[in-house]
Amino acid sequence: MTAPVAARTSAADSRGMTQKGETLLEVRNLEKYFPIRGGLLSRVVGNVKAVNDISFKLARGEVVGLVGESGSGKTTAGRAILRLIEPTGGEVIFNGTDVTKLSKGQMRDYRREMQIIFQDPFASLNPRMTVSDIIGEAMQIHNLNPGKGRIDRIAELLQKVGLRPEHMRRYPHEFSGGQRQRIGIARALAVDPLFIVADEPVSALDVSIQAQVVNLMQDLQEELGLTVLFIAHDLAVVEYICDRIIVMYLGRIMEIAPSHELNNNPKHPYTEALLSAAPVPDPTIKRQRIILEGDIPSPINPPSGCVFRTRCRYAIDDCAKVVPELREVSPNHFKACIRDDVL
Amino acid sequence: MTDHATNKAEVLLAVNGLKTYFNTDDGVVKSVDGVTFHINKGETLAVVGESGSGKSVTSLSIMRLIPMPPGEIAGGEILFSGTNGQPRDIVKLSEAEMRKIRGNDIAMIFQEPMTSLNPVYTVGDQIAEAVMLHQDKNRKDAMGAATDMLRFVGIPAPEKRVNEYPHQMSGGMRQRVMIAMALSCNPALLIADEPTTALDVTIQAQILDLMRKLQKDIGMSILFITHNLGVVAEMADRVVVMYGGRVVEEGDVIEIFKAPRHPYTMGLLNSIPRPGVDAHVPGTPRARLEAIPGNVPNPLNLPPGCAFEPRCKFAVPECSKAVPALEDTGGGHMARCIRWQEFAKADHEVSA
Amino acid sequence: MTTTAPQKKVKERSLGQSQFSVAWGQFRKNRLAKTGGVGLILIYLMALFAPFLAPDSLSSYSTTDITRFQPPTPVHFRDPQTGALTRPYVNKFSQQLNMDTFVNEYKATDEKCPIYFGVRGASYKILGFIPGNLHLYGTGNDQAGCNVFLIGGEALGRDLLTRTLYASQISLTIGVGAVLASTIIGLFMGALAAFFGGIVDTVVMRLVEVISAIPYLFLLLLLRSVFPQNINPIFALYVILGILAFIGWGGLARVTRGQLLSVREQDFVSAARALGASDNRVMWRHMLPTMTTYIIVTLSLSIPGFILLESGLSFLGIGAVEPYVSWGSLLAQAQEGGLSSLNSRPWVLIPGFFIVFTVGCFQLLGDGLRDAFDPRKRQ
Amino acid sequence: APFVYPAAWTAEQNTANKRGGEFRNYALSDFKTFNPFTSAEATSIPGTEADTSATLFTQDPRNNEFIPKMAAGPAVVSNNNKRFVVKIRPGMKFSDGQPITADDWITTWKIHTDDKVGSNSYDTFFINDKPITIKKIDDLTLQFDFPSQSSTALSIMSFAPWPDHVFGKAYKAGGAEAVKKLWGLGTNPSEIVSAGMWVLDSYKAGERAVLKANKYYGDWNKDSKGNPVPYLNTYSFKIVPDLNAGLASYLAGQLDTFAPSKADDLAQIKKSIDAGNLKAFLKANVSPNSTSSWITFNWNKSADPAKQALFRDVRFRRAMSHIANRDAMIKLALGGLGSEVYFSVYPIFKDQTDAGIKAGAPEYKYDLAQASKLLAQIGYKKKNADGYLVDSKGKVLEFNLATNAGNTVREQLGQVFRDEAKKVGVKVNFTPIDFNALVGQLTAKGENRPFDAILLGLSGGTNIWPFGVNVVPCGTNLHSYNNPTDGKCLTSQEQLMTKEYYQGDAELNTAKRLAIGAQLMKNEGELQPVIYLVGTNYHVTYNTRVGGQYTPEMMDAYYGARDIGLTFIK
Amino acid sequence: MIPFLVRRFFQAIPTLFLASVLIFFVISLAPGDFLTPARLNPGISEEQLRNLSISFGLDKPAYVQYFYWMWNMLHGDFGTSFQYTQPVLPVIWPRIVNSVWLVLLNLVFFYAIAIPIGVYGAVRQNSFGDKSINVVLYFLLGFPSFFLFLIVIYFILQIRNATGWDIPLGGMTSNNYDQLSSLAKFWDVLRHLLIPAAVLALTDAAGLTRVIRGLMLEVMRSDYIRTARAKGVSERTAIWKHTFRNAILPIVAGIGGLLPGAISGAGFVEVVYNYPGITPMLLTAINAQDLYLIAGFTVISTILLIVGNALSDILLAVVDPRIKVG
Ligand SMILES: Nc1ncnc2c1ncn2[C@@H]1O[C@H](COP(=O)(O)OP(=O)(O)OP(=O)(O)O)[C@@H](O)[C@H]1O
Ligand SMILES: Nc1ncnc2c1ncn2[C@@H]1O[C@H](COP(=O)(O)OP(=O)(O)OP(=O)(O)O)[C@@H](O)[C@H]1O
Ligand SMILES: [Mg+2]
Ligand SMILES: [Mg+2]
Repeated sequence: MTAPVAARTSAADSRGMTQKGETLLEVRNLEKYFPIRGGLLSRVVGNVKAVNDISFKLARGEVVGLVGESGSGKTTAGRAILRLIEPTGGEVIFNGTDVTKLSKGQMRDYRREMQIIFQDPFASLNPRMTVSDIIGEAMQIHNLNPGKGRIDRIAELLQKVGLRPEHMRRYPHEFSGGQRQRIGIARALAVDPLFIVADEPVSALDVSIQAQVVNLMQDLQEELGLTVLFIAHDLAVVEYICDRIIVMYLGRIMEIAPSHELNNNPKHPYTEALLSAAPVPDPTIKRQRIILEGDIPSPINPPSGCVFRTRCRYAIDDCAKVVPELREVSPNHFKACIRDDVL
Repeated sequence: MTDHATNKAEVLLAVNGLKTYFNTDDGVVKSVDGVTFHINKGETLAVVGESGSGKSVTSLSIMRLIPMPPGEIAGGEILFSGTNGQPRDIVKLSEAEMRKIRGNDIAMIFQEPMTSLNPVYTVGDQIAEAVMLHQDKNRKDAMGAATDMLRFVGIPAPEKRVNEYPHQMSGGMRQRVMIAMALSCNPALLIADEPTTALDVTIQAQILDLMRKLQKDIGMSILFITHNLGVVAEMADRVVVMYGGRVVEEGDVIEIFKAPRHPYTMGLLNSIPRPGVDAHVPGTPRARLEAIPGNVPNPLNLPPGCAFEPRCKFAVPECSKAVPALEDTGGGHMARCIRWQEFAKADHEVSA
Repeated sequence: MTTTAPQKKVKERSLGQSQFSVAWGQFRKNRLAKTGGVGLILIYLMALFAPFLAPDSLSSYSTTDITRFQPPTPVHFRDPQTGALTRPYVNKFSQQLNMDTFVNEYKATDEKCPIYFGVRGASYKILGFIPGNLHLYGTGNDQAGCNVFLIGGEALGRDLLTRTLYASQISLTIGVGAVLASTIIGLFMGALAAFFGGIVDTVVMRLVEVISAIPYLFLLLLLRSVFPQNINPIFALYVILGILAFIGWGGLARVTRGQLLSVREQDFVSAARALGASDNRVMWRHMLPTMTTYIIVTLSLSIPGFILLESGLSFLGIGAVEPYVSWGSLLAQAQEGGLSSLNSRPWVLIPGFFIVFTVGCFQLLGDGLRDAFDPRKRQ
Repeated sequence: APFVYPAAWTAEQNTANKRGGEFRNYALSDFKTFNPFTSAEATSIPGTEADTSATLFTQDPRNNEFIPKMAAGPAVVSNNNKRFVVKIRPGMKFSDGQPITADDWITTWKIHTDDKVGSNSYDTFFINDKPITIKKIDDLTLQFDFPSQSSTALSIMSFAPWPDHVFGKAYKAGGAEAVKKLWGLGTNPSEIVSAGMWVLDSYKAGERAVLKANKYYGDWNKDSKGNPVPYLNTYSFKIVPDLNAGLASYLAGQLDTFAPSKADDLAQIKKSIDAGNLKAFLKANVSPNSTSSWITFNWNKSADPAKQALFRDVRFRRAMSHIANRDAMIKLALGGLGSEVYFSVYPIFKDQTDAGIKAGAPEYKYDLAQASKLLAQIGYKKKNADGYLVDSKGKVLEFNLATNAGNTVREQLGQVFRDEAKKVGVKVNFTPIDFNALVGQLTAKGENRPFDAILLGLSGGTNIWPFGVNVVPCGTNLHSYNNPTDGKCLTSQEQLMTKEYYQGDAELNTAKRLAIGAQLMKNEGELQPVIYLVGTNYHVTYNTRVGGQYTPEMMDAYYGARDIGLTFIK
Repeated sequence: MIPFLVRRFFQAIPTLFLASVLIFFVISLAPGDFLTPARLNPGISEEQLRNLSISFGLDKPAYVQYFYWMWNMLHGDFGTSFQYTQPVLPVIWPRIVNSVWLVLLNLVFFYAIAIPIGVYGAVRQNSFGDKSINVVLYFLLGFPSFFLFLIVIYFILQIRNATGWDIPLGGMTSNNYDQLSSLAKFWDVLRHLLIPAAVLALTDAAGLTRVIRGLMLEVMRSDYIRTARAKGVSERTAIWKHTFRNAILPIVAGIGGLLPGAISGAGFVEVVYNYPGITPMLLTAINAQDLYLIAGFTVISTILLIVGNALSDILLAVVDPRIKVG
């Protein structure tokens, strides 16, 4: 168990170090390969290149969206940043420290500051623990609010996420999906984190409930000044709550831009297609859409060069040659495409 | 309801007062409790609603695929005017007659393309099975038809694919196979129960595009069940909104989106950010979504009055007294709310 | 900020319902399972109080008044002359070997032996330390020929009911003991394999495979032959128990490993790790508890298997040995008589029905538990 | 001239000369070999083929006399009854058609007496460690030389000859090893040659062995009307795992005979017969069986002098005999049918036991009071809290008693003994153990042998001199109570018994031999070296579809119920 | 297919190796060695014992003995049975073949009973028929197989007595087996096998029936069955073509693993029914400490099981296209 003193110091340190707007988290060349074993001796016969050399920065207090099709590596990236899965390569610099280099014990202190909210509100809560156990566990691990104060703090957290303190003694299966997601949020908040990875927190929820959770997250983010990496499928939601958006495809970043900029002025053919594919809830608007051909290729053998070229309507021969680097094409707007002549 | 049957367009399917109940250990679940709507020939009717509001049960009732027990169709009628135009009540058909309708006159595709195909038979076999069942073809011809269908739904190299197993295909491809299977016998009605929910947006766009194209080619009607209002806006001619096992609003798609008359529909429309429009601009204060408070109702424990009353911000004491009637608000637009007139008035004031 | 709408209809509970209480509620609805559970409670109580319930001690018989295979003695409640209700009594029996049919014939005489309740008799110790000499019923005197053999006598003329009751102590504990032991081994090995992975995993899983590849009966016989036959009978029981456990842990280990590996990937475990929980804590607080349901169900479903197996071993002569008896060894003793057991003294098969009953109860209970814990089976 | 089976041997003549058919017997364990020299089972294939049907002499069940069978006539005796010259019946052939000559006996004898072969019959060719020698005079004449005079000489000479052209050849070429390799279970039955009535036809392990009549046997074996013997074509053995399975088969009509041992078996058979399901003959308690159970105490326990002294104390052993409730044992373990036994001579040899009892051989019958008295004399007067006798030092009177696990009857005998002993305060720790281990302990030699007491049984022995050759004399392997390294007797009675044993064995006169036996019994009874308990009775039952059994007065446990040669299917 | 078999073969080697080590060392742990019974035989001389001891390598440490044995086994020599003084393989092979027949027929019955009943139970879930069959099977499940067999034998006897039918009461062949034509031989063996195989299958069928019922119910709830019904297939097609084919997959996968249990289960019956299979001989061999015979039996059964597992894998690959055999 971590010494409480150490935990507090490190927390205090990092809190003091950055101001709003300064870089809190920097991801450099992050990679995660899942080996595929096969054959007689179960040797590694290939790799799923789930996250393939991605780099980006998050400023303190910023909400950044991470979108992309299923299998593009969003979850893997999020978890690798938190070292819930060990990255294969690259650095994750949090508050000036490369957390990928930390030992397990050291890492534990940093866990207080980096939290995660999961997509599936049913799988992410231990069905055998009461709500207070679930939320209290975080405090217990880091020895926060010991004694009577802990219960009060749990009650406070529950209220903060829109539940009632009486719910404390209940078990997760007694809650609806939206309520469970609130519990998950309360758990993440229990340790007073600076940074939260929200992995599709609303995808599994009913439409009418989604807005509740989105609002809640937005309120909390503002109130606590959290830095959030918001992973989602749904571009509309991401655009709505994020300051900036990172678009991923097949383990690589295609484009990074502020929300409105991305929406109004996508620079990458993939972003363009993604935007065009999203249906608009307005029957009066009839758009011409760009329909991508085929499916996302296998991450085991991604296409050479630009991974998107196989489905790109602007692809040229050169696209197969080099992996396009992520370039800043306008202030704060990056894209990984060699063609500047289109879009 | 007969007044709807008098519509100018030809009614293909009319569901009248359908009640489908499930007898569970904890009591009777009234999943569908007096649902009434109709589908005209060639049109796309979207059914939207909360999870558990009875959308799937309604569609399965039309197919008579409700597991019995525990389910039962406790009342109402489902009038289907098949190819001969003579309306028949599906609820009363024998199982053998029903089998002739299934897959032939009414076909269905489901939400989960990954699990909706039998993993141990090739996709060709599965399509050919439907063809052989309804079209008196031998296996070879049926396989030929299956290949044609695969080509028809835009699967590349259908000759090869026809002999592949579902696990060898991606989700989008499987959903195409499902569509191919459903369309293989030229059904008059295609029921699509959330056909794209499990798919990525880019694939969803492909599938929706395909369905629209095919509908144009074949001229069938589609009963389109979905959560996604964007999809509704894109696909539907008319919309039925369900809540707690009942239809709460029904009408032309534009009407529903522009002038909703039920607080649930309004809440639904306001609770989703619209792409492009609601994008966050840095420096500006963040907008808030208008959330519907509370939880999805427990089907075992519906309130006595309006099912939406506990979550409704317009609720008045009368709401909990009795179930409001589905009232015509004009132009085929119906709503099940005692205060719809107030909303209509407010609407006019705002737009005026 | 949004708030949840007050739920009017659902009664508020301040205390949550754990999975177990939900399962319990579910279980209570299952009539068959409840019957099984009650049956088991009764049969275990019977085993616990066997010395009190039994009119006699485990292996007492007389060499002067021989009662070998005496048929069950009917209990009378009415006076034969007056027809009035009397104190229950049995008749005194006389016996004679019929040299024509070679059957030892027992005949009821007119003499009556009244049955008393709560008689003092052979002393015993319940649970090994509560002494007593009170017996539920008996004739209270040692008059020759006055025996209450409710289900008859066995080969040495001992009361079969007494022996069946005592046998239940061993039959019921050896199955449970073996299952518990194999569960502990299985859990431990499975957790070991899942936790350390790599070479430990390979070795454990290979071992499981090897053990399951050898037919269990052969392995049992082989292992039993390692121990000399003339070991202390009670030690022999432990040996059997150990062997049963040894051959039985593989399945559980495999499942434990699989389950733990899959749980390891589950979100709530990730969540705990994200909170900085140590490996230990993750293992004990989050991963192992997921096994409880499975274990409860397997336990209740594999105990009957082990009871059957024990009876099989006793049948082959390597289970409980004199002076200890189990239902299996009682049956084996019955079987030694071959067809005679069935033809002329079918009551010696009664211990078999205790097996059938117990196994049946365990099956019902186990199925009930499985259904109760299975979320798909509930609403 | 052929050997003629006396007509009086059968109660029922085969007047219609029925021939052919099958007699269905059973065996309790799988056969292990077809080789007559390595075979060791009770029922063996070679034994069935020839051991009773192809011998120089055969015993007449009517009067126990030896009559010539393969011998052409009575042996010519000389040299003080130590030399026997026997003429072989001419014209006899093996089943492969080869003539049977003196060489076959010589070879057979040589192989049996080669200790590398490990034949079970090895011992029978020695008297008091001195060999019997056999010489070939000519092709049809044999000369037997005994080291000393023997009452059992004719019996010893009656062993079955095995073909010299098979075994002799192998023995000359490869010695003992070559002989042992011959005629394993894998051998094709057609290669197996027999001089006797039967020859192997087929064998299915675990199921049955089928023997067919040796076609040359009838040439020299005829019934009283001159018809060749055997009448049967086939003699089969169904292999059953235990007697219960055998009984079930018998009741189902699948076997022609069964050896019931318990009252239960008899009751089942009787019931079936009475119900008309089985047409069979049943006669119970035909005679006592030639077997008995006993308890032996180990006199060689140098490591535990107290126990050794106790076991060597004759009063203790007599007390033990008083404890043995033989009546209860018969009723409980044998189901009521059996005989009490007090001597090593089986009750079936009634002439001998009667003579012994007349001569004053004592029977220490069940009498707990007497047992207590004797134990008190030894010094066990007080009982402790548990009710066990203790000596002056407070040591409990206790000993271990072992028997072989799996034998229900013996386990029950032991239990009865233990429970009766408890009544007088003797603590008997009774444990059934593995048979092989038990025999190992019993036959161990030395000053400190590994057991206290063993409950076991013996069977076998001849009706000529019904004392065990390896039981009575000191130093033999079943002299189980006292077997020190040097094999010396410990008591004068043992010495006397050993002397009387050899004396009786050498005595050719029956009456005199009985008298010697009676003295031996008296000595043995007084010494009580072994506590004899009970013996089962012999019962006869067979399916009435077969005929040709002995007359009822001829049937007994020793001769059985029929001669298979005269058996026929009705 | 071929590479799959090769891989299976190589994967089986360590299992077989470990199993043989386990078997051998368990046997060597037993008190005494296989010459112990021989020492009690007065007919065997000291010298002979010594020769035997050397020729079987018994004077060497256990691991050396193991390698002797292993080495010989690789050459097809399983050692010499002491009881039979013959090479082990010819002694045990017929027994193994006999047991395999029994087990195979038992399995046929097992599935023939369990599959229809299980499917019926799922299709008519909770109907009276479903429940009553379940009760009967539950009841049978509680019976130790040997106990049930005693009762069955008793009833056969009664039937025989009552009707005079020649129902076999044990064993594997009739007395006149050798005289029969090959077809009659086949029938004769089958007649003997029928009852033990069927009764054994009955006692165990409850478990599988419930598994099949559960699997069927699960598959019947699955989306693709709904799809099939939506196509308008008949009830029969939906059940047998679509549901059953998928429901048996786990069972096919488990066939191989079932064999050890089946062989053991059959063992009890072999003993009661006096069937010349492995177990009765094994029991005697253990009493006689016939080391090589025991080891031979165990190793060969283990090999059989590994082969069985491989077969069931192949079978599974045949019925389940998702499994790649390559
Ligand atoms: N543990 C793992 N082992 C092997 N491959 C994995 C593993 N986890 C993820 N992958 C693969 O890595 C790729 C990226 O997966 P990831 O879950 O990060 O995608 P995602 O963008 O989060 O998708 P989704 O939108 O479906 O959640 C996928 O192809 C996936 O199959
Ligand atoms: N087999 C069944 N047994 C019991 N209740 C059922 C069964 N099938 C459906 N229900 C109940 O009927 C109600 C309506 O379910 P239905 O599947 O129609 O909802 P839905 O509108 O399709 O929801 P979703 O959007 O989640 O698909 C639910 O409350 C559900 O619990
Ligand atoms: Mg993801
Ligand atoms: Mg649905």
